[in-house]
Amino acid sequence: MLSQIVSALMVMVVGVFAAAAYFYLTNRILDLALPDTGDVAKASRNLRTRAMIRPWLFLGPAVLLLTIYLVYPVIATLILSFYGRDAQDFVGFSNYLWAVNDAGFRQSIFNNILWLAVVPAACTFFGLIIAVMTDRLAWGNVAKSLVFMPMAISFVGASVIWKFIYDYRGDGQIQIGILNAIVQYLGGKPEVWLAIPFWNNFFLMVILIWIQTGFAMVILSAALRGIPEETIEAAVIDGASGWQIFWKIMVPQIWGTIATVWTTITILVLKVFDIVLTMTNGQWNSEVLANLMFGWMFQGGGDSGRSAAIAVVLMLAVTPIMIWNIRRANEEMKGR
Amino acid sequence: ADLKFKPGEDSKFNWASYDAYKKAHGDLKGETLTIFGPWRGEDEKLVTTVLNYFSEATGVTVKYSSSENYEQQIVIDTQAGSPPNIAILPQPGLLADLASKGFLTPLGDDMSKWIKDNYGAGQSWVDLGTYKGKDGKKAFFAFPYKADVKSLVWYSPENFKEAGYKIPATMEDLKALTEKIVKDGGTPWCIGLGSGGATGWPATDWVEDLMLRTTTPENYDKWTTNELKFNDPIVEKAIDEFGWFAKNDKFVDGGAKAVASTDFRDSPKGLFGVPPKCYMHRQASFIPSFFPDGTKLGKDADFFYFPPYASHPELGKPVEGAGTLVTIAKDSKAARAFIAFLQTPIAHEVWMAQSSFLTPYKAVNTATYANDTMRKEGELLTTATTFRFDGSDLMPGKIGAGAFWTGMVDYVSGKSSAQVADQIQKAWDGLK
Amino acid sequence: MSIGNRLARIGLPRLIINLTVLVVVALWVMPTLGIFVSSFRDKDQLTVSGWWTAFSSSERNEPGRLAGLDKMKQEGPLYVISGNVLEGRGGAVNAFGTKAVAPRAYKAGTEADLGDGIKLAINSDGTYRYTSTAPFTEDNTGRRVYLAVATPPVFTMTNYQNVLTGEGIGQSFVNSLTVAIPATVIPILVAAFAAYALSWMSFKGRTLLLAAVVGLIVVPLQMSLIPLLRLYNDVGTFLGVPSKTYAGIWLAHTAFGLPLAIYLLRNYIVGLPKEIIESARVDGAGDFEIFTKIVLPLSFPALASFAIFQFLWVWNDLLVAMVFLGTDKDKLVLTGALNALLGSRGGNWEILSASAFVSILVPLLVFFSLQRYLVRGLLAGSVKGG
Amino acid sequence: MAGVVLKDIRKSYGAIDVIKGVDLEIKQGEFVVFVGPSGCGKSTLLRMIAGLEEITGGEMIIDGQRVNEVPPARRGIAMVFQSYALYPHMTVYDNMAFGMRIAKESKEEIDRRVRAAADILQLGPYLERLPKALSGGQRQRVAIGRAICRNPKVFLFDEPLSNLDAALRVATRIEIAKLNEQMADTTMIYVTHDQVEAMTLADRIVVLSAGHIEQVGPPLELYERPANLFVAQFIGSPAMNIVPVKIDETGDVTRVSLSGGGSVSVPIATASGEKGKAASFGVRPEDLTLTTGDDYLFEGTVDIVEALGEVTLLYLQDLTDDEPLIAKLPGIVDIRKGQKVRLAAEGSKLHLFDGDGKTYRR
Amino acid sequence: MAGVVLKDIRKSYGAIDVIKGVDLEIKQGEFVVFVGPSGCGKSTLLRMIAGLEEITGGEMIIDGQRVNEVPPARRGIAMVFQSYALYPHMTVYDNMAFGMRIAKESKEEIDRRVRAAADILQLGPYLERLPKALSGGQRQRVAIGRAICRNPKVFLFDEPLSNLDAALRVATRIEIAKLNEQMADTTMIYVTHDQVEAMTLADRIVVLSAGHIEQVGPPLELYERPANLFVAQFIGSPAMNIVPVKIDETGDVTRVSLSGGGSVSVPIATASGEKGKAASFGVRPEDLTLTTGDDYLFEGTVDIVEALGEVTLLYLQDLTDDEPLIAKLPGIVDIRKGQKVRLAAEGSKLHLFDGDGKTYRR
Ligand SMILES: Nc1ncnc2c1ncn2[C@@H]1O[C@H](COP(=O)(O)OP(=O)(O)OP(=O)(O)O)[C@@H](O)[C@H]1O
Ligand SMILES: Nc1ncnc2c1ncn2[C@@H]1O[C@H](COP(=O)(O)OP(=O)(O)OP(=O)(O)O)[C@@H](O)[C@H]1O
Ligand SMILES: [Mg+2]
Ligand SMILES: [Mg+2]
Repeated sequence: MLSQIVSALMVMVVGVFAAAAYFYLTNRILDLALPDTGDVAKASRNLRTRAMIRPWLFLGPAVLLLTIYLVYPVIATLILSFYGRDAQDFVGFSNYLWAVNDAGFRQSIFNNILWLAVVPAACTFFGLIIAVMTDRLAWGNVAKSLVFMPMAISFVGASVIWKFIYDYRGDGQIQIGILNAIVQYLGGKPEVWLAIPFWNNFFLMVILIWIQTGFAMVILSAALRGIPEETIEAAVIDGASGWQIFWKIMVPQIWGTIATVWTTITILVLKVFDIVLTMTNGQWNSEVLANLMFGWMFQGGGDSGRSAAIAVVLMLAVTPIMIWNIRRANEEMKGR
Repeated sequence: ADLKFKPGEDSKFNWASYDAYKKAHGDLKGETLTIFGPWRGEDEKLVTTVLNYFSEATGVTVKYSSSENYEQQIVIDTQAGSPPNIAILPQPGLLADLASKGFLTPLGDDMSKWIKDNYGAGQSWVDLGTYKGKDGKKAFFAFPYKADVKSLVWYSPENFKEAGYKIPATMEDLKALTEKIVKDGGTPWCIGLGSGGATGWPATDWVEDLMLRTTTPENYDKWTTNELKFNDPIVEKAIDEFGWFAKNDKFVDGGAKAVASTDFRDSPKGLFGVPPKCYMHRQASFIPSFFPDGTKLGKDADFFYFPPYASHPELGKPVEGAGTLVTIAKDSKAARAFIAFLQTPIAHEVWMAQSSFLTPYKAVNTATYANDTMRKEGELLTTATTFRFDGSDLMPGKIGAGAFWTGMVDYVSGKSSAQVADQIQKAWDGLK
Repeated sequence: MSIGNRLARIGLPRLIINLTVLVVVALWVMPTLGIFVSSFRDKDQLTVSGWWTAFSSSERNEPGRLAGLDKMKQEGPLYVISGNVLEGRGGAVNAFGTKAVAPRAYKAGTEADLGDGIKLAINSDGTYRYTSTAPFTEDNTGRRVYLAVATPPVFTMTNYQNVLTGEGIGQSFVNSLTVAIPATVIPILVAAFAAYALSWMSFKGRTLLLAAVVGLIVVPLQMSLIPLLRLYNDVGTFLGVPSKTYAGIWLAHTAFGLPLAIYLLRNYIVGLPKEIIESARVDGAGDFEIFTKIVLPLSFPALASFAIFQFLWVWNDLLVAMVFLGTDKDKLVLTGALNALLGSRGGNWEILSASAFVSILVPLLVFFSLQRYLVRGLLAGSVKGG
Repeated sequence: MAGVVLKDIRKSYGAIDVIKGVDLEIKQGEFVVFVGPSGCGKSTLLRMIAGLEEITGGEMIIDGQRVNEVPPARRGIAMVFQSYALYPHMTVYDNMAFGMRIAKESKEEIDRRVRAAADILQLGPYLERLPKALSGGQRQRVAIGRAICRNPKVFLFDEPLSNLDAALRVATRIEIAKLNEQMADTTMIYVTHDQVEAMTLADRIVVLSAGHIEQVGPPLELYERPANLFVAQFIGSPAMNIVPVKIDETGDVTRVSLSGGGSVSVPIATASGEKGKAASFGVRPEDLTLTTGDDYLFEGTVDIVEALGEVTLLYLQDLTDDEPLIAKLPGIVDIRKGQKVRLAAEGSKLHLFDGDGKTYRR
Repeated sequence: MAGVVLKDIRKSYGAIDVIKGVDLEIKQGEFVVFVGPSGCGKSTLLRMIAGLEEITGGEMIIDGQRVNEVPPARRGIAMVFQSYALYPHMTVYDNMAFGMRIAKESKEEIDRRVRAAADILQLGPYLERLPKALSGGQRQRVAIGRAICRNPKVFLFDEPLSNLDAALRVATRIEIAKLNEQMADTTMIYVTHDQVEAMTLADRIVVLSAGHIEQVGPPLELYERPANLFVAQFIGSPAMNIVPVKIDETGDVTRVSLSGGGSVSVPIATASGEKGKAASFGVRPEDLTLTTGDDYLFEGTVDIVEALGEVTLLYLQDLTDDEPLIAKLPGIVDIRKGQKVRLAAEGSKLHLFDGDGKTYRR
C-alpha cells in the first residue's frame, strides 16, 4: 500500500512538474533566443517578435489539447453526421431529415427549450441569493458547504437520492418517497411524479438545479468578494436598503460573472443526459437532446450517423450564446 | 488462486472433465486473458470462483472487469481497436451488431454443432449465437453460458396455503385465481417495470411470454425479425393480454399507475408483506436475489410455471429464457482455451453449486444445483417443449432496448395497444 | 467588522436572513440527509419505510417462524415447542397472528387457540410457547407467525462495512487521487496561461479563439471517446507503449475541462485592475512574470473555484477513466470500484447510498480547504477610483 | 441638535490600536477639520462617525442619540470617501442621483440637484460617462457631487480636494464654505492635509497624532498658540523651526542658550524651577526676517533657495542637526546658494517648549 | 542623452480627442512639471511617455530613439501612478522590491534600496503590511517608494504627493528635489496640482489645457510673465484677479477704464491700433496692498475674511461680475466682513491681456 502511494505521488509530481516545466522552459528559451539586451532598436524589435510569439507559447498547450481532444472529434462528428449508421456510406442530409421528422427529436427540442428557460435562471438565482446571504452570516461557510454538497455527489448517487424523493407507492400505502409522504400527509393523493408528461420535466429540472446551484454559488461568491467594499459603504450611506444594495450595487458590478454562470449552466443543460437517463430515460415525454444522442450512440451498437446529427444540432444551439459572449468580451477589451 | 471446491473431493462434481481439460490446455503460462462481462458485485465473486479453475488449469492470468456502462464500453473499445479478449454480453442484438461490424471472431462450425448436441433445445441456442459477419455470411459467434428462465411466477406457498389458493395449471385458471383473490379482498399481482434507463423491460418479458402462449413459435421468430409486423393483430393481442393483468387497478399492487414507476427490484417485496401486498409476481429466475434477506427458497418463496392457455393446447408448454453469451473479441490461444473451458461440465457445476446459475448443458450433474428451486428451474430449461429467447434481446437494440421498452411504459401509462404497436413499428421502420 | 454590525449596516434584519438561509439550506440538505440516513439503515427497511421514520421507534408487521419438530418437548400431557420468535432482532412484540391477513389477531402475552388443541402464546419479549395436546407433525411445525413488532430505531454500519472492505477500495482510492490531482492541476495551469493570453495579450485571432473556446464547452464528451481512443491505440502501438496510461487520462481530463476552465478564468482575469498590470509592466516584468507573480496570486478565487469543480468532475467520473485508463484492477478508480460492488442488475441502494458518502468525503475536503481562498478583498488597497 | 459627541472613542485592528481614546464635542452647524500626519487615524475616526467602522470602545453620540449600533443610513450623514468609492457601473449622473432615487425624490428635484452640483464642480460634460473614463480629479469631483446632492445633518469629507487643481480647489473650497453658510445647521467634519483648507474652512481644527488628539481650537489659536511642539510643527507650512536650547535664566523673560553657542532672550515667563533644563525654542519661517544688524537670532549659510514668486524660501544649513532652518521671505529676494545670512524675529513671535514638548505659555 | 521629445503627439479615445498635438522637448536631467486643470490630459500624456497608452499620432523619442512601439519596460522609466496601483497581494517590502527582483538585483542591494526608500518615506514600520492595511497616504508613499527603488533614466510622477500631509509633503518634496540633484542625469516628469510643488521643483513648467500646451517655461517666468490669461490665472494661488477693461489710451503707458467706472494707468506699452478694444486687466492677490490714499485700484466691501495666520485673504464683492476680487495680505490684518477697503498695487505688478487672452508684453 505504501509503495503504491509513493509511486502514485511520484507519478503525480512528474505529471504536474512536466506541465509547469513546459511553460517555464519555453518562455526561457524565447527570452534567450530573442535577447532584450544590447541596442534599443534591436532589442525592441526582438521584444516585438517576442510579443508576437509569446501568446502562442501561453496558448500552445491549450490549443493543442483542444484541437486533438475536441476540435478533431467535432469535425469527425460533423462528417459522421452525413454517413449512415456504420459510418460506411454517405447519406447526405438524411440523418437531419430523419431528425426533423422524428417525434422524439421534436419532443426533445421542446423539452430542451423548457430546460434552458428554467434551469440556468433558477441556478443563478438561488446561487446568487445563497452567496449573498451566507456571505453575511456566522455560519455562512457551513451553509455554503451544505448547499455545495450535491455538486460533490456523483450522478448515480444523485439519482438514487431523487428516486427516493419521487418514489411512488399506491394510494393508502406507506410512502417511502418524501414528496408523496407529504402529499399524503396533507390529505392529497400520491402521484407518480415522473410519469406526468410535461410536468415531469420540471421534476427532473429540480434535480439539476439542486446540483448546479452549488456551482453558481461558488463562482458568484468569488465574484461578490471582489466588489470594492467602499462602493457598498457608499451605498449604505446613501441610504440604500440591503435589497437595493443587492440589486443596484452588487448585481450590476458582478454582471459579467452572472453572465458567465448563466452561459456555463446553459451549456451544461444542453449536455446533461445522466439525470434523464437514470430517472426516466426520456419516457413520459421527458426526452432531451443529449439523452437522445446518447441513446443513438450506444444503445444496441448505436447509430453513429444519427447521434452525430443530433450532436451537431446541439453544437449549433450554442451559437447564439457564443456570439453574445464574444460581443461582451469585445466590449470589455475596448481601450485595452 | 484458491479453488472453491477442492478438485477431486466432492464427487458431485465432474472432476474428470477438469483433469482432462487441464491436460489439454495446461501450457498457456504467461498469457493474459481480458474478460469483459456483465457480472458485478456478488455475481462477480461467483464468476471469479469459476475463472479461478480456468487459471489454475491453464496458467493464464485472467483480468475480469465489468461496470455499470460496460455495454457502452464494449462499443467504444471495439470501435477504437482495443477490445478485451472475451466479451460477455446478455444482449444478442448488440452482439449481432458487433459481429456485423467485424469485431467478433467466429467460433466455428464445430462449436455450433457441439452446442446443438449438448445443450437442451440446442438449435435455439445455436440460433441465438449465430449472426451475420462483416462479409454478410452467417456464422456462429457466441457461446451461451449461464441461462435464466423467464416463464416463472413467484409466490409465497404459505400465503397460498393460508388463503387456500391452488397453483393454476392453465392461463384460464390463473386469470380465475386473479379474480378470486380480488374477490377475497387481496391484490393478486406485483408488477414493476422501473429500471432506471431500462425502464419498461419487465413488460417486454410478459408480452413475449404471452406471445409464446397465444401464437406459434414460428410467428414469434418472425416477430423478432419484424417479418411479423409489430402492429400485427397477433402482437397486439399479446400486448392486450398483458394489459388484462397490468392495466387493472384492482389486479396490481398500487394500481395500474404504480406499474411503470415501481422498480422491478422492489416489486417482489410485496409478496412478503404482512399482510401480503400481493400474491404473485412474474419474473425470471434471477429475482430471488432481490427477496428480503433470509428468505428461504422453497419455504418462504417458490415459483410455478407461467401456465399456457387451455384454449391453445397445440402450443404445448413454451418456456422463455435468456442467457449470457460469450464471444471472442480479440482472438488468442487463451481465448480459445477459455471457450473450451466453458465446454467442460465443471465450468458450469462450480457456479451451479453456489447460486443463481442455470445451464442448459445436459452433461452437468443436476445434483450440484445449490437448491431444489434452482434444480426445478434447470429442469424446466432442459425439458421445455418449446424454448424461446427473450424476444427483445433478439430485436435490434433500438427496438428491443428502446422503442419496445418505451412503448410498454406508454402502454401501461394509458395508451392503447394499437397506438403503442404502431409507434414501435414506426421506430422499426425508421431503422431501415 | 463584526457580523452584527455588518448586518446592521446592510439594514436587513438578521433574523430574516438567518431564517431564509436556514430554509434554503434545509431544502438543499433534505435529499442528501435522506440518503445519509438511509445509508445507515438496513437494506430491507430501505424500501418499506420512509427514511424519516428511521428515528422514531415504529411498530411494524413482520413475519416470524416457530421452531421445527426437533425442538418438540413433552411436558406432561402437552407437547411443547418454545423459543423466541424475534431471534435476537430486538424490539417488542405488541400483537401476533397466525394468518398473514390478520397479523394482529392476538395481543402479546395472551394465548391463541388455534384449534385441534393447539395453542400459541407469544410474549412481548418474543418468547413463545406453542403447545398441542397431540404430538406435532411436520405439517404444523416450523410454522410462520406474524408479529406486530415495536422496534426502536436501528442503525447499522453494515453498508459502510461492505463498501469500505470491498475488494481493492484502498488501491482504487489511491488511483483516484493519482488521476484527480494532476487532472485538476494541469488544466488549471494550462487554462490560466491561455486565459491570461486571451485577456491581456494582443494577437491576431484572439476573438476567434475565444469564440472557439465558448463553442467547445458544449461538445459532448461521448462524441470524442471513440476517435480519441483509436488515436491512443495508434500512438501506443507506434511508440510501443501501453495506450492506457495515467498520462493519457490526465491529458484527456485536461482537454475536456479546458474550455470551461479557460472561459471561467478568462472572465475573471480580464477584470483585474488595469493599473496593477501596467505597473508591473513598468517595473520591467514580462508577460511571464506578470502572469506568475501578479495575475496568478490575484486570481486565486477563480482558480480555487475552478479547481473545486474540475476535481469533482474528475473524481466522480467513471466513463473517461474506464475508457482511457482501462478496467484493470490495479488501475481502477474509486467510482469503478464502488460500482463493482453493485449487483449485476444494480439497485443495491444500500451500497449506492453508503458509497455516495464514501466518495463524497474527498471532494468535500477539497471544497473546505479551497473555500478559504475564495477570500474577500483580494484587490483591496491596490487602486483607487471607480 | 445635530451635534456629534465622541466619548473616549477607541479602535483597534486586532492588536494594533489605531484610535486611542478620543474625546470631542462638535456642536451643530460647526465646521470641524481633522488634520494630522498620514496614518494617524483621521479616516478611521471619520469612518467611525459614519458608522462604517465598528467602534471598539467608547460612545458616539449624534444628535443626542447614542449611535454606536445605529446603521450609517440612519445617522443622517453624507460622506466623501478618500478613495472616491464611485459606483463603477453607473454614469456620473446616476452616481449622483443614486441617493436621491433611494430616497424617492421626484425626478425634477433629482435633476435639479444633480445639475446644480455638476455646475459647481464643472462636471456638466461628463454626466453620461462611466467613472472609468474619467481622470483622477474628475472622479473626485463626482464623489463630492454625490455627497453635496444629499442633504445630510452631518457632512463628512475625507480629503475631498486632494486631487483637484489649484483653481478648482479654491473654487470648490469656497463652494464648501458657502455650503456651510447656507446649511448653517449642518455639521461638517472634514479631513485634509491642506493647511489652507484647514485654516480657511474650519471653525475648529482638531490635530490628531497617532490616534489621539493633540489640540483642538480655532485655526488662529492653533497657529499662534500651539499647545505643544507637535502642533507647532504641524500647523503652518513650512513647519516651525525648532532649535534645542538650555534655559539659562528664568523670570518674566527667559534666556536660553542655543547649543551652537549664543543666547537669546525670549519674552516668555518661566518659573525658576525650570532653570538649567533642556527646552526647545521655535520660530516660524514666515516670522524670520533678514537683518544685517547684530540682533540676529541665527546666522548661517544658505543651502537652497526656492523662489515661489510671491515668497522665497531659504534653507539654512543648521549647525546642530540635519533639519535645515527655513526662512520664508516675502516677494523675490536676491540671495544665492552659499551666501551667509542673518535672520531675526520679533520677540512676540518666539515660542518656547519644555522638555516634554509642552508650550511655556506667555 | 536620455531626453524626451514629443512631436505632435495625439491621443483619442474613439471620437474623443484627449491630446491634441503636443510638441515638447525635454532635455536629459531636466525636471519638468505638467500642470493644468483636472481632465486636461496630464495623466494621459504621462502614460503615453511611459508606453502604457498607445500613441494615436505623432512621434515619441526617448534617448534619441523612437519609442512609439517600445514596451514600457524597455524605455528605462519608472512611474508613480495617480491611483497607486499597488500589488495588493504583496507586502510593502515586496511591492518595492518587485522591480528589482525582476531585474535580478542581489538580495543585499534590494534590501539596501528598499530600506533607503522606506526611510525617506517613513515607511519603516509598515514594510510587512499589505496595502489594504495602510492609510491613503501610506499607500501613496509606497507607490513613490516603489519608483524610487528603481534607477530609471526617466522618472514619471503622477500627483505623487496629493495624499500626503503638509509636513510629509514638504519632506518628500525636498527628497525628490535632492533625488533630482543626486541623479543629475535622470529626467523627471512630474504631474501635480500643487503650485508650490510645481514652483519649487520644476526646471520648467508645462501648462496644459484641454489637450494642448499653453505655455512652457521656468516657474518664475510663468509667474511673472504669463503668456496668456489662462496661464496667468492658473499659476498662483489664489488666482490672479482679472477685470474686464477697455483700452482708452495707448503708448508706453496704457490707460484702461474699468467697466465699473474709474480708470488706471498701466506701465505696459500698447500699439495704437489697440485703442478702444476690450481687454483684461490683471493683478495678483498678493500684489495688492491696503491703502487709505487715493491711488487705489479698487474700492470695495469685504465679503469674506480668511485669516491663515501667516497671511489674510480678503474677498471683495466685485462690482462687475460674480468672481470676487481677492487680496492676500501678509500677517494678520484687523479687517471685518462688511468693511470698505481700498486696494492698490505697484504698476510693475499689473498685467494686461488682449481680447483673445494674449498678454501685452511689457
Ligand atoms: N477611457 C477613456 N475614454 C474616454 N475618455 C477618457 C478615458 N480616459 C480618460 N478620458 C478623458 O481624457 C481626459 C484626460 O484624462 P487624464 O486622466 O489625462 O486627465 P488629467 O489631466 O490627469 O486629470 P486629473 O488631474 O484630474 O487627473 C479626461 O477628460 C478624461 O475624461
Ligand atoms: N485593516 C487594517 N489593519 C491594520 N491596520 C490598519 C488597517 N486599516 C488601517 N490601518 C492603520 O490604521 C492607521 C490609521 O489609518 P487611517 O486610514 O485612519 O489614516 P489617515 O489618518 O486617514 O491617513 P491618511 O491621511 O494617509 O489617509 C494607519 O496607520 C493604518 O496603517
Ligand atoms: Mg485617510
Ligand atoms: Mg490624472
